[in-house]
Amino acid sequence: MSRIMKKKSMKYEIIFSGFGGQGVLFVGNLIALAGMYQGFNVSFLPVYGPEMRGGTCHCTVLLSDKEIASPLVYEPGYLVIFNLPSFLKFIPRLKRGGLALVNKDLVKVEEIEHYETLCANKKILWLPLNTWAEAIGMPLALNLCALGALNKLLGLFPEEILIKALREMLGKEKLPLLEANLKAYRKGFEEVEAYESSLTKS
Amino acid sequence: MSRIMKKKSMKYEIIFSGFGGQGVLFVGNLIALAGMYQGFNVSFLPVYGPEMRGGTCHCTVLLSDKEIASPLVYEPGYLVIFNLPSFLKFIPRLKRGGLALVNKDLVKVEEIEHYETLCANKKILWLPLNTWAEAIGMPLALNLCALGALNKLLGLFPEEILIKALREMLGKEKLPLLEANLKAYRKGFEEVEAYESSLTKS
Amino acid sequence: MIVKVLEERCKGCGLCIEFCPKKVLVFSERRNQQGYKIVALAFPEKCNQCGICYLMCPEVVFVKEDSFEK
Amino acid sequence: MIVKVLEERCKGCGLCIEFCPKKVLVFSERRNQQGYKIVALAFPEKCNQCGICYLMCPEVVFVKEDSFEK
Amino acid sequence: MSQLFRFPQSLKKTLFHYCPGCHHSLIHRLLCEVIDELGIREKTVGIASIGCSCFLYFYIDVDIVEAPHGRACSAATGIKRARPDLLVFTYQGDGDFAAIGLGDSLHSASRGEKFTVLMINNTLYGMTGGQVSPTTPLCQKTTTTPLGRDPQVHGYPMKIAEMLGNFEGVALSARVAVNNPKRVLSAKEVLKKAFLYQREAKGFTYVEFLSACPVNWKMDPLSATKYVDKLTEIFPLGTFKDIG
Amino acid sequence: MSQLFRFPQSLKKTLFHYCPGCHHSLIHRLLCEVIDELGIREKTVGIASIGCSCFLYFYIDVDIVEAPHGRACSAATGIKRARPDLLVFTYQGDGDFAAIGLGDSLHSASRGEKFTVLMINNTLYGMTGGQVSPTTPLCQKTTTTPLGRDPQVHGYPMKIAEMLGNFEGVALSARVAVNNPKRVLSAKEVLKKAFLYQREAKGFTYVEFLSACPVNWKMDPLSATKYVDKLTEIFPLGTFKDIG
Amino acid sequence: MRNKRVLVKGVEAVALGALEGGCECYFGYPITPQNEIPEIMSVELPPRGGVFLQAESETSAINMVLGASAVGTRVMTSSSSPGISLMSEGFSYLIALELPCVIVNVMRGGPGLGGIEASQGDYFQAVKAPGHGDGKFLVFAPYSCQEAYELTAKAFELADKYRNPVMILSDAILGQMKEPLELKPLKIKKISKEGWALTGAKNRPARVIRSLFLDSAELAKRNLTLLRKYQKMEREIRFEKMAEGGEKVLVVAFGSMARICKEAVLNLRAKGYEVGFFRPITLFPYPKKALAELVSSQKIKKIIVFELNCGQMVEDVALSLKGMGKLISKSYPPSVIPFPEDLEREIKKCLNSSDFPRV
Amino acid sequence: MRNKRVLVKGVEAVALGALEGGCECYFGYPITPQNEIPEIMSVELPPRGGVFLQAESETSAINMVLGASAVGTRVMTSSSSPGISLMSEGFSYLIALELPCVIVNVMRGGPGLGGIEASQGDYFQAVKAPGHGDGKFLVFAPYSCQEAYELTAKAFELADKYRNPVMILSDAILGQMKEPLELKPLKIKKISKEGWALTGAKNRPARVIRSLFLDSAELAKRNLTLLRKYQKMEREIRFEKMAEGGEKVLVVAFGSMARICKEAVLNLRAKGYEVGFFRPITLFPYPKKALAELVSSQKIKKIIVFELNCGQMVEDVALSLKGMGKLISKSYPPSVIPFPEDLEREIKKCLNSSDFPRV
Ligand SMILES: Cc1ncc(C[n+]2csc(CCOP(=O)(O)OP(=O)(O)O)c2C)c(N)n1
Ligand SMILES: Cc1ncc(C[n+]2csc(CCOP(=O)(O)OP(=O)(O)O)c2C)c(N)n1
Ligand code: SF4
Ligand code: SF4
Ligand code: SF4
Ligand code: SF4
Ligand code: SF4
Ligand code: SF4
Ligand SMILES: [Mg+2]
Ligand SMILES: [Mg+2]
Repeated sequence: MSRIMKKKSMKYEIIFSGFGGQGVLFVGNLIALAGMYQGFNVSFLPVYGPEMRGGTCHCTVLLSDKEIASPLVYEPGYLVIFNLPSFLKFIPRLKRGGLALVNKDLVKVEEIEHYETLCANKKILWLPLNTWAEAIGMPLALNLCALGALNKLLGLFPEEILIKALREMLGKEKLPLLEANLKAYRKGFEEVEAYESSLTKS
Repeated sequence: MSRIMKKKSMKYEIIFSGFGGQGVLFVGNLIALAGMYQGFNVSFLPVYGPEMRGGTCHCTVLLSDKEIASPLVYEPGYLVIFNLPSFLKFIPRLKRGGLALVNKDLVKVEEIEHYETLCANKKILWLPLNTWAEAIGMPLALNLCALGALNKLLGLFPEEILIKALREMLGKEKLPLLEANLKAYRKGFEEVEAYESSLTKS
Repeated sequence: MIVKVLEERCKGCGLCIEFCPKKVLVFSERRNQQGYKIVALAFPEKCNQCGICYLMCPEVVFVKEDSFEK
Repeated sequence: MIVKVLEERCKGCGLCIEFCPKKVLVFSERRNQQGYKIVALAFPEKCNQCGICYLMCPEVVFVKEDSFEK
Repeated sequence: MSQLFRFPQSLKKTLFHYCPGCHHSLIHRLLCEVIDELGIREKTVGIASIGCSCFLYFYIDVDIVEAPHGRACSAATGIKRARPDLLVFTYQGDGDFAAIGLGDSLHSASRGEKFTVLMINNTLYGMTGGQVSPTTPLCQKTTTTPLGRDPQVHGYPMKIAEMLGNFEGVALSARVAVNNPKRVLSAKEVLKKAFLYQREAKGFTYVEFLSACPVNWKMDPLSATKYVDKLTEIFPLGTFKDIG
Repeated sequence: MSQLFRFPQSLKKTLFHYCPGCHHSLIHRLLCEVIDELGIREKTVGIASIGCSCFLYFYIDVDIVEAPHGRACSAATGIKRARPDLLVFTYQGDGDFAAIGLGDSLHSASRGEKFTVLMINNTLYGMTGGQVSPTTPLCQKTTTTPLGRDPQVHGYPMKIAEMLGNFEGVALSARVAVNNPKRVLSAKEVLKKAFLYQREAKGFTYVEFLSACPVNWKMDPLSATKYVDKLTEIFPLGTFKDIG
Repeated sequence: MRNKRVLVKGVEAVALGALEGGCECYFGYPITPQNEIPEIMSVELPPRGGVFLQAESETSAINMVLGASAVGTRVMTSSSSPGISLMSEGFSYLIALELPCVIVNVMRGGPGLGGIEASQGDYFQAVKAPGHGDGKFLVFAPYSCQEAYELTAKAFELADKYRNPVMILSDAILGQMKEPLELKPLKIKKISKEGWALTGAKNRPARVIRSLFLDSAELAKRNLTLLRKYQKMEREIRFEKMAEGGEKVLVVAFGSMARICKEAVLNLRAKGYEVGFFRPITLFPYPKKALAELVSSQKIKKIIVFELNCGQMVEDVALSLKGMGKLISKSYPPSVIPFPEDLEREIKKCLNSSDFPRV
Repeated sequence: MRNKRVLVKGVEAVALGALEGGCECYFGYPITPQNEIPEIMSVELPPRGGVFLQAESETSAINMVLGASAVGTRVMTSSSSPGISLMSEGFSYLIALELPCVIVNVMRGGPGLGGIEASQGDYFQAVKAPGHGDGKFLVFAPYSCQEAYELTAKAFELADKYRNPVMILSDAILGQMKEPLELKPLKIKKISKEGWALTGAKNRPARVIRSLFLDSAELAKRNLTLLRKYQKMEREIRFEKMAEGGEKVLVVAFGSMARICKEAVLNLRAKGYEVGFFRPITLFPYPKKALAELVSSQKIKKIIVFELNCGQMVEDVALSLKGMGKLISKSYPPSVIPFPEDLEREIKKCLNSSDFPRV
């Protein structure tokens, strides 16, 4: 037993959640694919809401250097939250000390009851995802912005790997969208970079 | 245990067997119905041959003054045999000391291999059923002739009961056939009566 | 008629008798193993080989010998 | 127009706009809770109450108030 | 036209789950208008089938039972035989009625069962993601005909309304569309007639709606609605039987 | 006419189990004559269906597989798709093809599957003891229509050959009878054509035989054969589609 | 006054029982060996104002049943093995929709088309998986015409009581044999369906009968409700036993096979052998407790299960006994039916002479 | 050279496995959650000279399979619960006719239409009664994309080997989740069908493939042959176990549920709890012996069975154990799926602290 516990394993459990149209499943799939290229064991589990069309949806992505047994996890270490219902549903499930990236354009602290208790012992990073996405002229690419931010924070894989995964995901037909997606990714990445260095500076 | 064995129960196990067109199932059903009217517990189990049309068929009729469990019996006490295949199939299954009424018009002793061993300890009564039936101008009613003979031998029920059962079986549509059937029944009955009294005389 | 009558196949339906244009065929008194009355050629000399009996017989009773023995 | 626009029902399909013979309707910049752009009467005065918007709207957005409140 | 701008009484206020520009909900409204106008809400039983419209009961305010995929006509037969006094309709997709359900559907028609079928023909399986259906036009690409429907492989589109026109038990067989205001109005008249015939126990009544499925046709709502005009070239509108 | 008095090569010598005067066996013989004349015995696969003819394989000397009741056309589709070089036929009763099998049958026709159907229409379920079938004439008594077929209860007889005539995928649809010598000969010609069309991959080929069932019609063989004439008034003989 | 006694086939007894149970509608498709049921229904129902309709297939028949049940009528269908398989999607829906009906399966010997002689090869299908997705129904296995009549009638009441289909599982022996039936009037309860049946939304909100629940919590709740209902059905458990003390061997069988076994057991008992007999009449829910209690209280050492299949019910017996006693499975692959004499021999073989001296 | 790794859904892995296994024909009817299988097949098969055909129903699909199998091609179909029920007559025929094929069931939560989330509610149907009349087939329950790929490919070989259908039983979790799949070439044997397939009676007597046997002795013989074949299939039994000694509690689960359980078990073991794990990979034949041996050899005291249904596989576990150990059934009625954390809690609850001190 002691042997097993000594070696700190590297395992990222991430839930992405938002509206149907916010690219939740795309970004989850993308990070899993990039994770695989990076050499992780990965799993990606999409869950569609009860509505056939529209509605909320979420997905669970696991990246680990060990075999992954369950693709489901109740208490993820990371959350990427795109809208309010997702915030309310998943923040309670975030691990103690876990980190949530939250879309501050659609989730307003004022609208959340018992915010303090809800988020006690949890790190919340508020990101204006819609604003970023609109700033680069890609209002739908907030998912990639979030991914940029997340990868800056976790350092999961280098950009080449992401590009490889993105290419694969877009396929021939949608390849022209590569640059735009990349731009969004970089936007998120750089914003967090700037934020972090601002922290270091201050 | 001894109590049970003391009271001799009345139980008749009869198998009728012949070609499809020989009225095997009709006569089996009829005797079961008459038996019921007479107050017996009865069961009637038809078995159609593997052929859909034509072919041989047989049925098992049980009449008993006790509850009948199995409607199937391997070793019947009585057989009514209308043709050769039936003879070969069922004689081996006849109980030791059991009685078989055999249609001598279609079953010829010469055609039977090992006749002696086959019929050892079994009573065979040879009846010219086709001849009797033709004699009364009802070539198809050999089944009723056989029933008359059988009832004369076993004394299962009086003629009124048979008439009641026959009426029921024929239904409204075929009621006109009642007299003819009865005639055949009586023919069999009387032939055996005559035969028995001839025995007594000699 | 030069054909064989495969008596064991006959089921006594009477279609051949009905359709034979020359009224060659009748039921005999004999029965086959299946128990059916067998058809017979009452007037073979009248037969014109038209083949109608073959055409109408549901049991393929009327055949050239060599075709059955194949 | 004397009818109520049940904005929450609108899915922004644009059929009403297309078929309105008087070109009364346009998309507004507002979005409803479902996230769809809501239709608005840009020129209510031009409306002739023909009912075509009601007929073509798959979401029953255009209705008389009393009929919905029933 | 009294119905204009009236939210039908027998339509529930729930928001529809259908995609933007889908004709299913428009047809729901027509059905409710007809039920209201005939005043039959309280003696009507509907059968919801399996397809995009499986949640029919969330919208139409009459007694409704769900039937397994393709079996709506048999369930309706059971209902109508048991309770001939009720007015009974089925609401079925082209896949439900004409693929898995073809046997049930045609036998009901042939027996002249006295209920009304609303068949929503969007030429593919909406609910399961756009696979080929018996009514998919030749050459149309679907998720299971990636190169387009080839008659040598997937057969020919079935013309159900025409086929039913030849059945003795059928009292009314018609194909309508709802892709312009005039057609909406006449579709409603045909549907009303179907219920009237049912009330008079005239026979099987069948109304086929050509219906837009923007999502699986991969079109915007407007183009999809326009495209229905194109479909009428393959599936002509009209009444193929009307025993009057 | 070379076939006259020739016991067909592809007919086994086993005695038929059919009732006296049943047309099933006559049609078996015709089928074998056609197989012999076309010389296709060695590349033919037959599908036996469930009905009085379920023992087809005891008589016809070609490779045969049994299909569940009503599914012969689907099984044939599987065979023909997998091995288009084989000649494939189904042999089905009216109950098998048109009652439980209607969906399978019509979809195969609509897809234009390239096999041949022999449909033996004796207007009822022979094997199970004479129940009503989709092709039972009005007023005919059967074991489940004790008062005769009433169209208000049991619906109208289906005219399958006519119906198939309207299907695009169908190359040949015809109804024949074998109740007199001329008809026997022309039935054979039609059946031969069906196999020829199949060989040329022209489409679905369907030959419906009006067939006597003396036992369940409660007639002697001769009357039953004559009664087929009467049936032709309801089910006219002829070719309803022939793409030539 | 004495009730009328008639000599009928098992399948006729089923039809008569259905009429006694208040059956109003029948939908079915012919299949041997149960064609007498539709044939009788086609004669008897219309004059009583009921409905008889021969469907074009088993799939349509079961869905006609679904429709008629949804509007509150007492309805039944009957078929045999292949037809029952075709109905299994429908069964699952009926269970999910909580719609009562009576289903008769007069089994034939499978798999495939098989043969038309007696078989018990559909035991598992009936009790473990009548359809997909965890659905269950009450299954009765009558073993005499009288029981077939009474259980079929009762089945209509219980179907309504539980709002669930009930199956009568029979076979060709019971189906085709004739024996006397006392046509006694049974007190079958009418159960009001006003609370749920679809009759037009008059003076009440419209009703919905559905099985689609895309919300997983809702579906799970529903499945729990159904599960509890199946558990409640344990109240209906019926069985017959013959073991008053001292038996060391217990014969277990159901349906026709139980008749043949009973004959053998009675014969052996008459000869002094200590052989008991247990016959489950409900196959689902299975009389597990009763069987276990019997075996443990009587200290029975060997349990022999006879079936006309490749070994199915023996699993429920094993699950009941949980290791108690020595379990022996005697299965007769369809359709060779053993005679009572054969069974006597088999039972005797199992009697280890030292354990079971002949008295 | 390293094999290609791709990130795929379970259902895609099944389709890729089928292609690797030599699948030549696919017939099926759409149903969620497995539509990716026909969609992939419609793209992949025709260019390889194979056949893809969307049938008009599940009943026709399974009978197209029957036809294609009879002429000797490797053929498959896929569906989900209600569609599988509709195929059950066809399954019974395929078994009776001894025709090989591969059937995929990506279960949804029933009964009826139910929901599209993960469920294991069709366990009984798959292993006890895929159709009427005693028929059985090999059932594999993969729990990862890799296993789905490999078992599906292998299924084609085993189907041909036993001339019997083989089922891949999966669910929406495995079906819809993506994980890396190593596309390794598998050595799937081609098995000659020249001895029985229908290819035209050239230079040999005509062949008949049939299931109707009206002679009861003939039918019984045939059923015995089939029974022996099922027994032979025990050679194919596969399972995974994790219990090297000292475990006092054994967790048993299959398919997706086994993944969730494994996570819980690994976590508990890491924390020092003595918990073992057993996962049947073949559900029929069930690894009864292996399970019993494990329990008896390790002196395991408690066995917990986790399932996403109302309690089905627990019966096979009970039948394996015959009373050994304390059996605990933890069933989750579809479709609320527990998290590994929930299971950890459940397992701990079962650990009686005195028996199982935390080390
Ligand atoms: C027995 C069965 N097979 C398949 C399905 C899956 N299924 C659900 S809806 C559907 C087809 C829907 O198409 P259609 O009837 O045309 O309705 P639409 O969604 O296009 O309105 C299918 C195949 C099912 N639910 N049940
Ligand atoms: C699924 C199923 N349902 C019912 C049956 C019983 N059955 C056997 S043949 C048959 C109908 C036969 O009628 P038809 O197809 O017209 O053939 P015929 O006997 O008249 O030649 C039926 C209902 C069956 N074998 N399988
Ligand atoms: S060949 Fe013609 S004439 Fe001669 S017996 Fe036959 S039918 Fe009569
Ligand atoms: S047609 Fe054939 S079967 Fe009929 S009587 Fe003539 S020879 Fe015999
Ligand atoms: S009523 Fe007519 S004119 Fe007015 S908005 Fe609607 S469509 Fe336009
Ligand atoms: S037609 Fe209806 S849903 Fe569409 S844009 Fe207009 S109001 Fe909105
Ligand atoms: S998928 Fe098509 S049919 Fe279904 S709701 Fe969307 S648009 Fe309508
Ligand atoms: S029952 Fe009818 S169809 Fe069947 S063999 Fe007899 S006559 Fe022919
Ligand atoms: Mg559709
Ligand atoms: Mg017929």
